[in-house]
Amino acid sequence: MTGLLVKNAYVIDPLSGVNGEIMDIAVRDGKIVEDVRSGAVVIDAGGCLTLPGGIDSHSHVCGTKVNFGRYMSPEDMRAGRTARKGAMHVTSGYSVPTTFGNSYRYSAMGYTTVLEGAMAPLEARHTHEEFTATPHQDMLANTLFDGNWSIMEAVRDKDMKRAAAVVAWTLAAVKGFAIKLTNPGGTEAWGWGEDVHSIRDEVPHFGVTPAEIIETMIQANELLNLPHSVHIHCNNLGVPGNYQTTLDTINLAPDLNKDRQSLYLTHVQFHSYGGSTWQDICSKSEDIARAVNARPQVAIDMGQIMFGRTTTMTADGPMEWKLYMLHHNKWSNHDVELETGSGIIPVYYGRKSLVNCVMWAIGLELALLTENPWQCMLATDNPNGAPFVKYPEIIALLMSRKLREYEMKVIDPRTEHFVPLFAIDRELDWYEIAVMTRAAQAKALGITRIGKGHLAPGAEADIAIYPLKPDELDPTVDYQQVMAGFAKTRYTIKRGRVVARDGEVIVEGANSTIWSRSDVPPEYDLNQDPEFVKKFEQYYTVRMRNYPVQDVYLPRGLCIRTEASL
Amino acid sequence: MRGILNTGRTIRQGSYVERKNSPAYREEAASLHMNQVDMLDLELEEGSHVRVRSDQGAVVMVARPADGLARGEVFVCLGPYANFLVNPETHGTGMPDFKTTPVTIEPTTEQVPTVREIMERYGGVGYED
Amino acid sequence: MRVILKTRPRAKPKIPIEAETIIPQNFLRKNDVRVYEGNKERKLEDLFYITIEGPAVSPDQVEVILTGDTGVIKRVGEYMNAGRIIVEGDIGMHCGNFMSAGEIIIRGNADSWLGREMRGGVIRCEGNAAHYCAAGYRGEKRGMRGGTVEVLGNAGDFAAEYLCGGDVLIHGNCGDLPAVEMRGGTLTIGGDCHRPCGNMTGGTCRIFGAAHQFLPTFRKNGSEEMEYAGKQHRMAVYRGDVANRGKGTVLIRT
Amino acid sequence: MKIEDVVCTFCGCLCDDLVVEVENNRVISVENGCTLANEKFMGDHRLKSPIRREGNGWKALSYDDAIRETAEILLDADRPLLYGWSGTHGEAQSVGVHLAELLGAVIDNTSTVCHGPSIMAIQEVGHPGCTLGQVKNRADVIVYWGANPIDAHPRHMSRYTTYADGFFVKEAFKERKVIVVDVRKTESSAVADEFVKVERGGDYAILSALRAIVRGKRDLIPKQVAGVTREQLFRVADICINAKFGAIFFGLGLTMSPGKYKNIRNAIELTEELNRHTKFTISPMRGHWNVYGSNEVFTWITGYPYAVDFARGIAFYNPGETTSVDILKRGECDACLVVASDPGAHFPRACAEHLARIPTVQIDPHVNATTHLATLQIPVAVTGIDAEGTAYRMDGVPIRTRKLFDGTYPSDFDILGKIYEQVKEVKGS
Repeated sequence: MTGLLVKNAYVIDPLSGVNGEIMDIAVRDGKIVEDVRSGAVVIDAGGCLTLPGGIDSHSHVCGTKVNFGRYMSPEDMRAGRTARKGAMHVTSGYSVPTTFGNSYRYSAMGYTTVLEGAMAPLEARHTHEEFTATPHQDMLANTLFDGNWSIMEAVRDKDMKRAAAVVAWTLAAVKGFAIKLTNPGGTEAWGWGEDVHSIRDEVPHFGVTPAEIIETMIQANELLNLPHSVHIHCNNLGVPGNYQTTLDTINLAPDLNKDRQSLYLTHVQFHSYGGSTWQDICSKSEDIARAVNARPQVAIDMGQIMFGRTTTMTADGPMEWKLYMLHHNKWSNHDVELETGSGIIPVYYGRKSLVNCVMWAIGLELALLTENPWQCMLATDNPNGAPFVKYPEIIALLMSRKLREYEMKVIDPRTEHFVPLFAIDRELDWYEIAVMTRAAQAKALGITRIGKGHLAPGAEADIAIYPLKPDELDPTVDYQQVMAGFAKTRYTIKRGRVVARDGEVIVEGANSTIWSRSDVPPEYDLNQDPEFVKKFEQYYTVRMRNYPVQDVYLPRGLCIRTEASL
Repeated sequence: MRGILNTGRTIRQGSYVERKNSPAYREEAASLHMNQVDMLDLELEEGSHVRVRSDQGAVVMVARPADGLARGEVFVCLGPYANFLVNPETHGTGMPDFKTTPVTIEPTTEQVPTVREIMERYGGVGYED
Repeated sequence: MRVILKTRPRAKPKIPIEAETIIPQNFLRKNDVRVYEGNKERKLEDLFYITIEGPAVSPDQVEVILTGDTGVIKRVGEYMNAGRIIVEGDIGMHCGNFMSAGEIIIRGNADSWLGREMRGGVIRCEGNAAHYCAAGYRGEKRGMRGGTVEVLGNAGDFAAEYLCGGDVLIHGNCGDLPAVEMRGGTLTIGGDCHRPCGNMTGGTCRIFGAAHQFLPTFRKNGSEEMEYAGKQHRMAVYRGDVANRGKGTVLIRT
Repeated sequence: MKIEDVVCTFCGCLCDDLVVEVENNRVISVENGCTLANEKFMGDHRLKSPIRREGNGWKALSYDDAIRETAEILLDADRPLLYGWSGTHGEAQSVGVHLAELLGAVIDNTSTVCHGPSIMAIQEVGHPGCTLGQVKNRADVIVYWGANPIDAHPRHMSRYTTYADGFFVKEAFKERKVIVVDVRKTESSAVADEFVKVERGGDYAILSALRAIVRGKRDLIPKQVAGVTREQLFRVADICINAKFGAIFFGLGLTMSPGKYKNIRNAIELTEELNRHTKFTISPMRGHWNVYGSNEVFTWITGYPYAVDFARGIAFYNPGETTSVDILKRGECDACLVVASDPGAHFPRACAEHLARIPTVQIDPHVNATTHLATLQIPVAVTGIDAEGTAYRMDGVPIRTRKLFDGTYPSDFDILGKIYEQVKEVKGS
């Protein structure tokens, strides 16, 4: 392969300590190299903003519940329909686009790696099938353990090592990337139509609490030396007054890892509510941000909402039921035996809804009040807060107080009394945005080691060149250009190959699926554990031998292998 | 006699579904299950041939008594014999009225066509393997 | 301006023509109007003899007349917002979908989804309308939201499904489940129908013929006099559907 | 050779615990399977080679010729219909969808005459469901509505419901109540604790009445609704409300009866209403072993589970318009590719007649009714026997089917892939 040379790039590469240098980037065989021979294809970036490929550390794009969101929403498919064109397949959908739709739109925005936020192990094969059909991003799957019977039994028995063994077995079986806890304990309770309401509530029948599950899993995660930390969707999502649960959860996190956080809290906007009813709901972003600022061992993502219609989907079945009771639109629920649950409902976030305005403000506040951008990532919990195509608008809002003021004039005027946003002057700079959209994600996910999120020699040549000239633009004023620029790269380069130009994907994709495998000593191999095998055959409805995801589902699998400290 | 034709799966139909040209399949798919009193009325015995007619045409089947069917209700497992009679109207839903076809039933001495013969009547060319 | 579109003979006359481009505003300028015949994109003149008479400066001065074998032409008048379309014979599916203003007159029968999710304007069908007359889109919570649909003949099943606003008037009979999921607006049925107003949560449905298999989940709520077609009728009033929130009104001639 | 944990590719239960013995590229015994599974695995009635209709007879032809002719037929058409798909693996379905988008075809699967109405209902009100193990481990009330599992899904009751012991239900047969609702007595209704016999076409009214009862409007219910007494309706409602975990399974008795998807919608809304009191789920009894897979694959590629029309380049969906029965009835399509299904047997007469009028190519292992209507048939391997690939169980659980031996037939994926390549060559990239 002849090389590629990106010249005159305005590079921000936070992980390499580069902040706005005009430089050339050489690429060979899909990797960044020191230099390339003459004869390389040359791309003149012309001083445009050049960043490592974008990484979404929490998005719902592939798998059973996402596809069910599509399945149940022909009205959503009416928007965003495009015909087959060049290398691009037909696409449909706005809030839950088809897999190719997601992939092309992410690619147009310069995103090259996406983590699917919730994969039920029993249905992992489905997620992997859709990963293959999302061809322009390397994909990773958070694997759900929130209602896992074997985990809860290990927690009850205070057997942290057994919990680790269950995680190791499951991740290896389903080719998952990291531990996800969605409303831990709550999804099991939902099997009976119930929920848990604090981290100290007991899960029916199992005699454990969410706090115990969380603490055990954080420890187990580090015993397995997994790249990412435990990734948690806290209990009580969307409930007024839930910030206390979130603070309680943050307080559970020990500092166990020098390279990254020990607990990743996702879509924290949905978990930062004060008040006690929908009438007096208010922002508690300051309390949350204060806790995050004081604890380097946690990282969060925003879970920003944006006004308009979207579809909510989560493994948090009971939450979706509550939301359905408010919206009365349509409601899907899908409980997964021995493991987890899920729910889906369409929603509309309106500027006329005070509650929605408060939610909108909280997301922004979290990003603006978290001092260290490495601790707060930009995400909408796509599509729950908004479809990811809204990211450029969010970037603009974070960079421009002027744009925020403009918005604050058109939302419900009472909002000001319930949120601190109106008093926040901070405007993020290009560097901070680069951190919050790729570098922090790579670090938080633990994938810098495989060359993600940076542009140093040896890194994967995932590069986004935006039609933005930081030297000539004032993002605090020119927010329209910022939005337009982040919406469509001039070039998106994936593993050294130009995959998208000016918003159009020009080649067939060939992504990788990144998964984790922790090698455990034989005595912790559950394949050899009679009790585990027996329970499996008794209570699951698939045979244990038919459960693991075969290698054929990961045509370009990329395994991060670790040695467990058991 | 007038009746309403209901269709559905049966385990025998399912068993022979990959051998649609076999006598066993024909026996099951061309069985018209009826209320016994209706059969008496028409002077039918088990195995008697009947001509079943709907607004789509008429096909010969074999009468069989069935428990659990009220008078005027007849049942044929899903397949080419039942579908000979089903109207393709879907009411804008894509789904025909497979369960509620008005039919008339009369005794006949005519033969029950094979699946192949039905398809030939549709304009096809029979394949013999 | 008058635009007369007369169909040309086609080799495969049963293949539907997708003609959402046939709306008055598209003839204002000499646009390159294209339609689909099956999976082939065609120029309008390949499928129609086109005659244009007189000028127009705004779409409301444009009248489009369709004649010939028009029964398989779909989406005529979709998203129309001004002007008039007259169909001399039958029209295919989706005529007047999402239209917001203007007028469509159909001298013959209309196929299914006439005026689907209509926002405003007037549709008058002098023959029969097939299924889902003045109804909604799959999965969408709101069907027709405004305007008027009048059918002089009969309508098929699911007439005015998800009706939210505007007036639907079927002078003949309706099929099964008219006004199912109805939320607002008014539906008037001059003739008979089956199982009207299932799961209704709002709006008013008036039935001047027989309502067969009326559902058990409506509560009788007095009676009133009402005029229809120049005659006074005694109407039984029902509220329902109580299987749902039950805020709709059904009036059935006694 | 004995192979364990074999996946049965007959019905939507997708049982994966069969033990199959294979000798000389033939299955010689099946353990754990139902009658349907035994017939499927032991069956040995394959079409030997591709065949082509010539005048009033048939001639064998090579795979290469058959593939080329199929591509030509499809490329010549202005409104091709690609129908079937439920009897093959997901990988082949995926090629089929891409073929349809390339051709500007209509692609539809067998849901269209099965649970299509269930999908339409779900698109209106959603779907409170769960995996089958959730029912097995928890449910104390089971409702079969318009479904006859003993005939259509013979092991459904023993693996997942009536007779399946679970974690919270140790002795299922004693602890579970089973309600069957149907218009006729069936083998399944015979094992019910409560059989509700509904008048034909009365399901919608019954469901509305039950919803009203659950909402506390008992005073409004007349003495009888569609042939069911008020007392029985109250009793059924009470059983459901007092359940700890209830599960409704419904079949074609609801999807094919007058009102079609509105029946299902009403049943889903009843389920939702019951969730205000307790835990309740509802699930369609999907027929073909991988019909749900075809819905899944269609959905992630096109956004719609079935009946997708690419005529205008974009994907368009509208059951009643873009569904196979309607397209055939109206005589719209001018070529048809049938894959892994038998519309000749399972479509109304008028639709089958149109298939005989147009070039129809069938890709299927067996001689079936459609064979006689077709112009060309290409035999392929049977997924789950001599081909493998992904299937989705009726509850959405994906399972990889096994190849038990290397046969001589190409798979659906191979054949469709070659057709796709030839079409792509003509159409440009």
